[in-house]
This record gives sequence, structure tokens and C-alpha cells, in this order.
Amino acid sequence: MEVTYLEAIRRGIWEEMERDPNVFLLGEDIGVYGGAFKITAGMLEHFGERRVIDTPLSESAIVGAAIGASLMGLRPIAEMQFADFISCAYDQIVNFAAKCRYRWGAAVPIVIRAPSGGGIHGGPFHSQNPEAWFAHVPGLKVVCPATAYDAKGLIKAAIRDNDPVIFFEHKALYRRIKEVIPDGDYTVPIGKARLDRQGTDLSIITYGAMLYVARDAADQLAEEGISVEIVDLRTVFPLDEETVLASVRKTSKAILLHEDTLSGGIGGEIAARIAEKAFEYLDGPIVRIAAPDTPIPFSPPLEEAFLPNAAKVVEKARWLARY
Amino acid sequence: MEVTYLEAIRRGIWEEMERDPNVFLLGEDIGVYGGAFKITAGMLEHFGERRVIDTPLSESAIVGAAIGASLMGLRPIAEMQFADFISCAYDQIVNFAAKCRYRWGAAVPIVIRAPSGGGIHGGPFHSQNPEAWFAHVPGLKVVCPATAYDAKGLIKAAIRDNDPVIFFEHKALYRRIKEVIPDGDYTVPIGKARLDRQGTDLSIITYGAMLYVARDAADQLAEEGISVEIVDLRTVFPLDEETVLASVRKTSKAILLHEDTLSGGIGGEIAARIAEKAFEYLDGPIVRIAAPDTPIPFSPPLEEAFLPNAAKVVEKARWLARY
Amino acid sequence: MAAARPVELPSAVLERAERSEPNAELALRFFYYMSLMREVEERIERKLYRQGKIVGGVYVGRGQEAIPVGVGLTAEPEDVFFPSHRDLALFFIRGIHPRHIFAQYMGRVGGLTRGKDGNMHMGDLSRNIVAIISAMAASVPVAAGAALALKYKGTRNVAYVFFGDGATSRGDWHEGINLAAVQKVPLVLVCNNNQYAYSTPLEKQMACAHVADRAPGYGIPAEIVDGNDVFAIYEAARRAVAHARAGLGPYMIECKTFRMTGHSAHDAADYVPKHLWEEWAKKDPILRLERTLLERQWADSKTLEELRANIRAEVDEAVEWAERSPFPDPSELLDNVYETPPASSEK
Amino acid sequence: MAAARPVELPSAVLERAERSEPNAELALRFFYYMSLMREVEERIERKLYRQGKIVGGVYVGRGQEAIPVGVGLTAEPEDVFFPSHRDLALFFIRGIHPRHIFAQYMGRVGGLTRGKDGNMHMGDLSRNIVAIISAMAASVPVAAGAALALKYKGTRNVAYVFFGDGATSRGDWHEGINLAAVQKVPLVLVCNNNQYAYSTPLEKQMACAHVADRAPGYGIPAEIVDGNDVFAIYEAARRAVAHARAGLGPYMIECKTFRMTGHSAHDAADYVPKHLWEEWAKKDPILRLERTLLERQWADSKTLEELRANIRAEVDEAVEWAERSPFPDPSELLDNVYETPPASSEK
Ligand SMILES: Cc1ncc(C[n+]2csc(CCOP(=O)(O)OP(=O)(O)O)c2C)c(N)n1
Ligand SMILES: Cc1ncc(C[n+]2csc(CCOP(=O)(O)OP(=O)(O)O)c2C)c(N)n1
Ligand SMILES: [Mg+2]
Ligand SMILES: [Mg+2]
Repeated sequence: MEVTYLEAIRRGIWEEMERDPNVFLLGEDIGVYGGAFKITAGMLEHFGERRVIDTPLSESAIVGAAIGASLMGLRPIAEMQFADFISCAYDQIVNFAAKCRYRWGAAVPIVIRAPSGGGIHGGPFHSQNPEAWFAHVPGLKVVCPATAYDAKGLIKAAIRDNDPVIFFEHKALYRRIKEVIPDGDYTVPIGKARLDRQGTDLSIITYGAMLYVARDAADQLAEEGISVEIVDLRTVFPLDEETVLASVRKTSKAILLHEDTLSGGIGGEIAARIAEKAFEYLDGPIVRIAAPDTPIPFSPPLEEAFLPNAAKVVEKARWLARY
Repeated sequence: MEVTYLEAIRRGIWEEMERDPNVFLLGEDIGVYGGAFKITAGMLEHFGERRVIDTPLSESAIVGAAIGASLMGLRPIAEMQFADFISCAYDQIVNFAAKCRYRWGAAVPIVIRAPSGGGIHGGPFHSQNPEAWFAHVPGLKVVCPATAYDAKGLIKAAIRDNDPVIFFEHKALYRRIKEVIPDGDYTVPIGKARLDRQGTDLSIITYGAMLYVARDAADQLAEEGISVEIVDLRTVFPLDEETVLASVRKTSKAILLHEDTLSGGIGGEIAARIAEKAFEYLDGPIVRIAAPDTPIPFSPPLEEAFLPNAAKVVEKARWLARY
Repeated sequence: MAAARPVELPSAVLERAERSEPNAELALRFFYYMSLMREVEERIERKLYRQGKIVGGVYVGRGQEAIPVGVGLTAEPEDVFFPSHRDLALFFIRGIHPRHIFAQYMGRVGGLTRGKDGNMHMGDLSRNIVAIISAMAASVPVAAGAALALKYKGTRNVAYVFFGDGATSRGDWHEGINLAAVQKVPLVLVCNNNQYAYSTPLEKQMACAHVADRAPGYGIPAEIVDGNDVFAIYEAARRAVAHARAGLGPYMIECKTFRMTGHSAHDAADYVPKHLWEEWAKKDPILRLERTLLERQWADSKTLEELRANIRAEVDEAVEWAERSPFPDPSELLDNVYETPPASSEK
Repeated sequence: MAAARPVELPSAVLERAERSEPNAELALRFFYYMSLMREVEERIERKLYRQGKIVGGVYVGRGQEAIPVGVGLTAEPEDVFFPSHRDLALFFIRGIHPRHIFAQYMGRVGGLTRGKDGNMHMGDLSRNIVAIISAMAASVPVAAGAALALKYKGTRNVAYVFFGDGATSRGDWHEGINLAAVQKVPLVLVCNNNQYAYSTPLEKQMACAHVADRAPGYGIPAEIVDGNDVFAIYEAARRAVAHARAGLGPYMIECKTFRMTGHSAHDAADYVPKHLWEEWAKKDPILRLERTLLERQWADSKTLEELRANIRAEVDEAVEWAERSPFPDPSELLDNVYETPPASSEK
């Protein structure tokens, strides 16, 4: 059946809640209202107040309570209404959740869901891509699905994972992406990238909403005879280095594409690994394409200029292919 | 006169408070006690309670209050007792302070001082190097001085800067580093790296306490006939790309060295810039040396294994020089 | 920027008000600002938003207009406002023209943020209004710091910070008030308790009966006031600001009210029991003020109708102005991240 | 891990205690745990630390021992403890041997964290003790979540969270209690109000007289208790836990006490007025308990001396054990970041 990216996540959660009575939800407006984006719509009715908890407006308490419940053997899924507010729970995430296992062997199997990303004119506080705030913190896993198939498989894997997982859902994909996905249970492994498209001339390594920009660009480039390979990271931390390196060893050229701002973004980490471990295979500079180093502006012309798009990718790819 | 790194910072603050009545201090235990590391010792007595404010134990309120006071034209210097606790003020820093100018033109001239770094057996919560949490957030400046000279010059520049500056002071340098520095007023520009040592065979790009590891390694390598150039970044965000690229264009080989953990650290960003903009000059892989991706362990043998040291640098540098 | 209309400075009003009981002139000022807020927000939420002319989300203060107006008119121009997302009237009180509000909501350069941010995320330091960020209650410690600065500089001024019932659950709310209380800074805390935070009702937000029940825990005074009675709010705010100006520290006002709309323009608010809409519709603060104006013969219906007509005309003109205001040029994208662009940033 | 000594399970004690007034046996258990905590911490702070055998900082609960002991002995084994950094006795009550505490402070593999973390940053889930992180009050929302889980699972158990006066200023403290109160989870909140947070005295920390003044703002009961009177604490904690177990939600106990030491071993605490040391030395909770034991003829001096001698011997042995415990091998550095090491991590 064809479902949206949003519906895929919803089903993944629903199935896990059916499967495991220890899975429960907490967050703001997730119960009666079904969540700001309606991911949890119908869950309160079906699973009851015990398992679908509308909390006060307190991100730090939401994450903290999720941690505490997970230490007692439950499997909480905490929702941040927008990913931007995850900053309010930063200490709980990077210092409490991330470090328990290392420090004293206590597992913290929580999932923090966070709708992220721009393209919806949300402005500086409803559009951020905060993955890099976390993709540096040992102990955390950071997942950014791009497809409906992966969104369902990864949310299920995240719920079953015995480590804290931050699950960034791209808001602009919620209703835009529709796919036929298998009915019923499957998971997608956390920590594994996916070869989205085979190619020979250059690799675009990307994740999240930018996968679609990469595909658009690759289609255009194909018409010009440039064969693009696309790697969809899916998990941005810890990185699936092998898949990235294998692609670059094959094509010898790499473009790193993300929607998050350039400096300090995921692209830097990937570039570093390529430049260290596939140096001999490189036939051109490692190119990064990302949003510029500014907050995410609100007004459409500014936001459009801010977000990477296929035209920008095509231009750089052409240059790199010719290099 | 010879002063410690700690004393250099102290004098920098003191002189700025003498110079500008709008400069004031707030933080935990900074007044009567003079601060956990005694950076502000004597300041309450000299400048009075109005300008040296002992706050409640509330990092978010400390930073928030600093922002508010700065909007009213003051120049607050907020102390985090340990850099690790800056996570408690994360939202105020990345969402309030960093974005005011961009959003509505309001300057937020605050300095957040944060004693960071390991090597003192402080364990996971008193040893972190949180610069990468911020070296991705447009609107912030992130400074990590390595020398007493720079510490004084940079704290003064930070206080005079009209943007929010996070000033990471490396705890292990506080009393270990002593230097003759000029008496009286001088500043060191934020955003400018410093060529610490000229060399021809390879460049080590580093900052903070790792400068001394780089120097040690360079001394040892010099005896083997390997000539090392050292770049001390001083500011890690925004980066002084030109100085980095100039050095790598000269030596053709780069080692990026930092104490913070590897993945998602500053090294990735630098590697990416080199691999994109100095690709043609490279005669070898870009090598990163950093702490492994774990929390910072407490026990001495673990912490020693965790921290980068000269032996590790020498080994990699030898390999790279021969490459 | 042009003032909304030629109004006297609030300080002049305040002085007069100090000398006297609520009077016709003050009541008419209430009426003007409350009606203007209502009209501008109706235009945005019910017309422009539906026409697709608004960029992004819309949060309005319908039914809560008495709060920013009753409180805002107690301020001197150098007092500093930290509005919440339902306090539009504070901008008008500070002389910001509706043009700029419409332009703000449309993402135009005529908005207070030149399109960099949207809707109520706006401020103007030259008029002592600080822009909120989205994170609820983040303004509270910032306002505490502003109040600290006002005291530091030896002024007689105060900061006013506005927040909802939901915001009181945030750590920043607690930290900010506690710091302000310990430091005895001149801060007026104004809670619009509209009984919902998005879809979350009070009983899921807090286990105490009143937000004001928290004030003793900070050692500060608080009072509960009918949030739909602009006179009562004004009086309470005067006590609050007098307390703060006298160097006695923060003072909290909890205004009991109701959000006569969804959380934002896209929210139908089905979760609100119907009887509450009906109950609170009867308590509408503008209708109530109107009745008082007529009863006390401070105005006749004709005057009020004229006033409303003027406001509508003003708003019509402002919408047109805003629609003529251009979208920002993409070349502005990189401006104003720092005072001086970093060397390595590319234009 | 071997238990500290063959003690009966706390639940057995509790049942007996429920049947009776404070009695000799319970009082002797108080004495044992308080004396053990004192002895272990004295050894760490005054001997091993000065000998350079301790790695990192040392925070002790001298003068506050009645709090973890009086509260801790009201718990059943399946109740969950979230100790602060001055509640060492909770570990002993849960049967953790002093050996492991000394090893923990020395960074040895025999410590509860195998050298990964230090001092009071330790926990043991098999004994229902959750390790603190440094950030004060971060445990409060986590404990709220643990209590929520205990309720979710339909147990009769409760969580106990301990914190200082300074910690009450943190946003997490507020958020955690509020969530716990709204959700009516079985949480016992224990404040050790020792009047200082590092060098910061109460009047710079809060503008209210008592931490307990904040409880009404969360709609929860609170009581203030003499923090140096272990009997009073025990009674208050029994009321608290009974309330929580009965499904009535969180309950707060504020224990007024004094930190009879610097903030940590390197702090001379010159900022504390001398008279306070003298005053509070007289109120020492162990001396006070001793007097009660003697007065009520629950024990004679000889018995107490023997008990103390046993503790000293136990501690001597534990120190030796800890010194023989090896430092962790550097090969352990990369262990336990994740359940399964990520593919790209290098050994
Ligand atoms: C920290 C944070 N979490 C979540 C949100 C999303 N959000 C926006 S407004 C709102 C409800 C606010 O309720 P309240 O404080 O009562 O103000 P009201 O809208 O009722 O005036 C929520 C949950 C937010 N803005 N900030
Ligand atoms: C968030 C945070 N900020 C600062 C510190 C540094 N610090 C450690 S203990 C302490 C004082 C704690 O005071 P209190 O809560 O009263 O506990 P006490 O030590 O008095 O038992 C401070 C400031 C910290 N641990 N966490
Ligand atoms: Mg509300
Ligand atoms: Mg204390």
C-alpha cells in the first residue's frame, strides 16, 4: 500500500506498541490532539492514557522522564514538538542519556523523535536541522530517514535499540513523500547507509530531504551523460564509513550534500574520513553543498536562497565531473 | 612579567572592567569565593557587588540574564563553573544569543567563559571539550586560547566584541603555562589563527592544550629531520580558513589535532576545507588525531589512553612525512 | 517608522492616571488599542491567512486583548517589554504602525525583521521591545537580565515579561524568576492564564490551582486578576510596577482568561469543550469595555463606531502598504549574522 | 558484590518499624549506617585524599548522615534511589560494600564504575540505585520518569530523589517536580538544605525562607524536618513514602542541616562564618543519636565502642582491598559506549 512518510512512522510506532507493552509515548499535545503533525493520531484512543502521555511544556523533563523510565525497563518514545526545542533538553541528552552505559553500564533505550528541517517557511525556530548538535556525542545514535520505507524500518529499529536514538523526521517530507511499503513488520538497521543509485562518475553522499535534491540533480546530470552514484546515509552518527568509502573508491569523486548549515555540519566529518582513508582514490576536490552559515530565514525568497537545491548541485557536479 | 595562563585571563578581565563600567560578571561562586578556579579572585572586593554577581545555581538563567543585560547596553561576562555545564544553557546560547542580530538586528555582546578540557582526572563531567557543540551555530564565536598571551588578548577582544563569544579556557593550562606577556592593554583578534612554528614537511593544525602536544611532537620530529609547521587556530568558529590553507599549500601535508573526540569535532571541518580548497596541493591523506569517540573516562590509565599525546602525533607524522 | 496614530506618550497618560480614577480618556485608549489589536489579528487570521497571503504560522490573542493593553499602558517608554506571542497590542502602544505588523506576517522587508523571522517573533530595541524566541519562557531569564541592567544603570525603569500558563512549566521560567527575585530586580511578570497550552489543559500542565501559587516559592508577591477586565488589569499592573520601581523586586500578575481561537490559525481546537467557548464569548473583554464606556457615558455608540471605522480604515491602508512592501532580496541572506562578516564567508 | 555486613533486608526492618515506636534495633541500624558513612568519608577525605591516593574530587556528607540513613531505611529493596553527592549511606543500605566505594574513589576496577567515572558518580541498577550526573538536579526529571515506570508497571514501589538547596534553582528541578506532580507519580523528594551551595549561601540562592515553600506551587505536600535528627527524618520519610505508595503523588521533605566540611576536599570554606561551625558541631547527628541510645538505654558505651571498632576494622580491610584492586586496563577505554561497537570504531 502507498503510504506517506508520516504514515510510515505512525505505523512503525503503532506496531511496536502492539508488539511490546513496555513501549509508551510522552510529549506535548501527543494524546488528545494527536501531535502537532498528527504522527500519534488515534494512539490515545487505542492505547489509553497510560501509554500515551500528554506532558507539561517541559522538554528537559520529557527527556529526563524518558531516561528514568528506560532505566526501569520501559521503552519510551519522547516527542519534541519541533526539533528546534530539543536544545531545551540538551543536558539530559548529551550528559545523562549518552553517558550512562559507559559510566556505569546502565542501558538507556529511549527514542527522541524530532520533526526537523526547512522548506515550510517555519523561520529560524521551526526549521532547524539539529543533527550536528548530537552527531558528535559518543553514546548517541542519530537517525535521519529520507524514505517512507526507511522511516518505518528505522523507527522500529530505534525503538528496539538498547541505546538512546535521536530520530529526526523531516517535516517537508511528511506528506510529500508517498511510497508503497511492505505491510507488517520489518526493520532497517541503524548505522547502515544505503546505495540509493549506482553511478560511475561521482558520488553524492546525502541524507534526509536532500536525497530528493540529489535524485533530481542526478536525473538532470544523467541527461548530460554524467553518471551519479547516490549514498543515503540514513544514520548520521555513528557513520557507516564503509559504504561511503566504497562508493568514493569506485567513483573517485565526492559531493557531500546536506540541508543543515555548512560549517561544523555532517559533511565535514565525511570529508575528513574520505580525505584520510580514500585519499589515493580521489580524482578531485571533495565538494560540500549545504546551507550557508546563517540562521534559517523566514521569508520565502530568503529561505529558497538558503536551502540547497538541484540547480546548485548540478552546477557543482558538472564542474567536478569535468575536473 | 611572567604570568600564568590563568592570571593572564584574570588580568584581561580586570583591565576591561577598569576600562568600561558596563562590563560586569555573573556566575556561581565568582564573588566571595573568587570562582572555582580563582579567575575572579579579588574582583568582588575591588569592583563591588554590583559588578560581581554571585548567582543561583542556574546556567540557563545566567546566560539568559547576560543576554538581557547585553540588550540593554551592558557587557556581561558569564562564568560556567565547568564547561560541561554549558549544556544546561544550550537553548539560550544557540537560539537566543546566536540569532538575535540576524533576526531583528539586536546585538548580544556577551562573553561566556567556560573552563574546559581534560588531563585533571575530572571524569566525564569535568573534562569535556564542548567547542564542537557550538562551532556549528551561526552567530556565535568560539575561542580556545592556548597561550597566556593569547588568553589575555582574546578575553579582552571577546569583551569588546559585539557578538556572543564563548571563551573556552583549558583547565590543564591554567597553572601549567607561564609566559612573559606585555603589561597593560593589547588585544588579539578573534577569527585569526597564528602560525606558531614554521616548517616545510607537514602542518599540524591545532588549538588549546594540544598546541603543547604539537610542539613536543615537532621537537622530536625535528631531531629526525622532519620539519613541522604548527598552526594554532585560537578561534575555532568562525575559522580562519586562509591561514590554514596557506600552511597546507606550503607543506602539502596536514595533521589536524584536537583533544575533543574525533567524530564531529573541529578536525572534520578543517579537513573538509582543505580537501575542497587545497586539494591540488595535497601530497598525502589528511590525518586527524583526536580523542576516541567515548565519554572522557576518569581513571588515570583510561584518561591517558584517551588523550592525544606527542607519541601518537610523532608516529602518525612520521608516516605522513614518508608518504 | 511612523507611529500607529498620533497618540500621546504613554507616560503622559500614566501621570494623569496616577492622579485620578479610571477615566474616559484612559478607557478610550484601552478601547482603541484593544480594538486595533482585534482588528489587525482578525484581518491576519481570518482573511489574509485564508487568502494565502500570510507566510508561516499565525498565533493571535483574541479574547486576551485586555492583558497587553491594561498592562502595557502602565509603562513608561523606557520600560522594556518582553511580549509573548499573544500580546500584539504592546507593539502598538510603543508606536509601531500596523503596516509593519502586516508586512512582518507576509515576510516583507517592511516587517520588523525584514523577513528574517516571522509573525510575533519581532522586536525593536529603539522602542524597548525585545523579540521572543520560540522556546516558551526563554524570555524570562532574559527579562531578568534586562531588569538587572536597568537597576545597574541606576534608572527608574522596569522590565515587563509576558508568558502563558504552559510556559510556566519550563525550567527557564523557574530559573529566571528565581534569579530575579534573589537579585530583587525590577521585573513585572505577567501570566496570561488562558487555560490551554496548545491542546493541553491546565490540569495536565500543573497540579496547583493558580500560577500565582508559585510566587511564595520565590518570595515575591502575586495577584490574580480577571484577565478580561482591562481596568482590573491596569490597576494590578500599576501596583506591580510601583513595587518594582520602588526597588522591591519582581511582582507577578496572573490574568485568568481564555484563548478564543485555536492555538494557531490551522488549529480548529476541537479539544475545547463547546460550553467553554460560549461561556467565555460572553466575557469578551472588548464588549465588556464597550458596555462600561456606554454605561458610564464615557462614550456613545456613535463615537465608538467612528473609532472602529477609523481603525478599519487604518488597517485597510496598512494591509495595502504591506502588500506593496517587497519581499527581501536573496542578497540579504548572509547579512547580519555577525557585526562584521567572517573572512571566510562567501557572498 | 559482597554485602557490607550481614544485615537483614530493609523491608523486614520496615515492617517491624511499622508495628512499633522507634526501637533499639532500628536505632542501632541508624547508628551503624551513619557511623559507617562517617568513617568511610573521613578515611577518604582526611586520609586517603591527603595521601594522594584518591583520584579527582571528594565531596562528603559530614554532618548530614542522618538524611540518607533516616530516609533510606524507609525504603523497600525495589524502591529506587537517586542519591545526591552527599548520600553515601544509601549505597551501604543497599548492601554495597565499602570496598567498592574506596575502589571507586581510587579509580580502580573494583569501583562501581570500573574507573570510568569517579567518586559519587556511581550507581548499580541491580540494587536500584541510579548514578547522578554532575549537573545538579538533572536526576529529578529522571527520577520522575522512574517513578512513572514503577506506576506504569503496577508495582507498589516508589522512587526517592535527593538534592541540595542549590539544586533547587535549576530548571530541571522545577520541570521534574511539576511533571511528577501532574502525573501523580510515586516520588519522594528529599532536600538536604545545608544552607550552602559551594560558597553560595541560601540568601543568594533563593528569596523564600524554605525550599518547602515551593511545594504548594506544585500542589504537593511538604514538610520541614530537623535534618540532624534521624528519628524525625525517618518519621517524615515514612509519611512521604506512605503518601507516594498510596498513589497520592510526590511528597517533599526538607531537611535543615549543615555541611560540616568544605564543598569538596580542596575547599577550606573560609566563607562560612566561624560561629556556624561551632553551632552546628554541637548538633552533630551521630553524637545526638549516640546520646539518645545511651539515654534510652538502647545501648551502652561499650556496645557502641565495639560497633565503632568493627566499622574501623571493616573499613581498614576495605581500603586494603581497594588498594589491591587494579587500575583499569587501557584496553577498556572503548568498551560500553554502545551495546554493540559501531562498525567504524577502531580498537
Ligand atoms: C520549549 C517549547 N516547547 C514547545 C513549543 C511549542 N509550542 C508553542 S506555543 C505552545 C503552547 C504555549 O502555551 P502557553 O504558554 O499557555 O501560551 P498560549 O499559547 O496559551 O498563550 C507550545 C507547546 C514551544 N514554542 N517551545
Ligand atoms: C548545573 C551545575 N552547575 C554547577 C555545578 C557545580 N557544583 C557542584 S556542587 C555545587 C553546589 C551544589 O549545592 P547544593 O545543591 O546545595 O548541594 P550541596 O553540595 O550543598 O549538598 C555546584 C555549584 C554543578 N555540579 N552542576
Ligand atoms: Mg496558555
Ligand atoms: Mg547545599
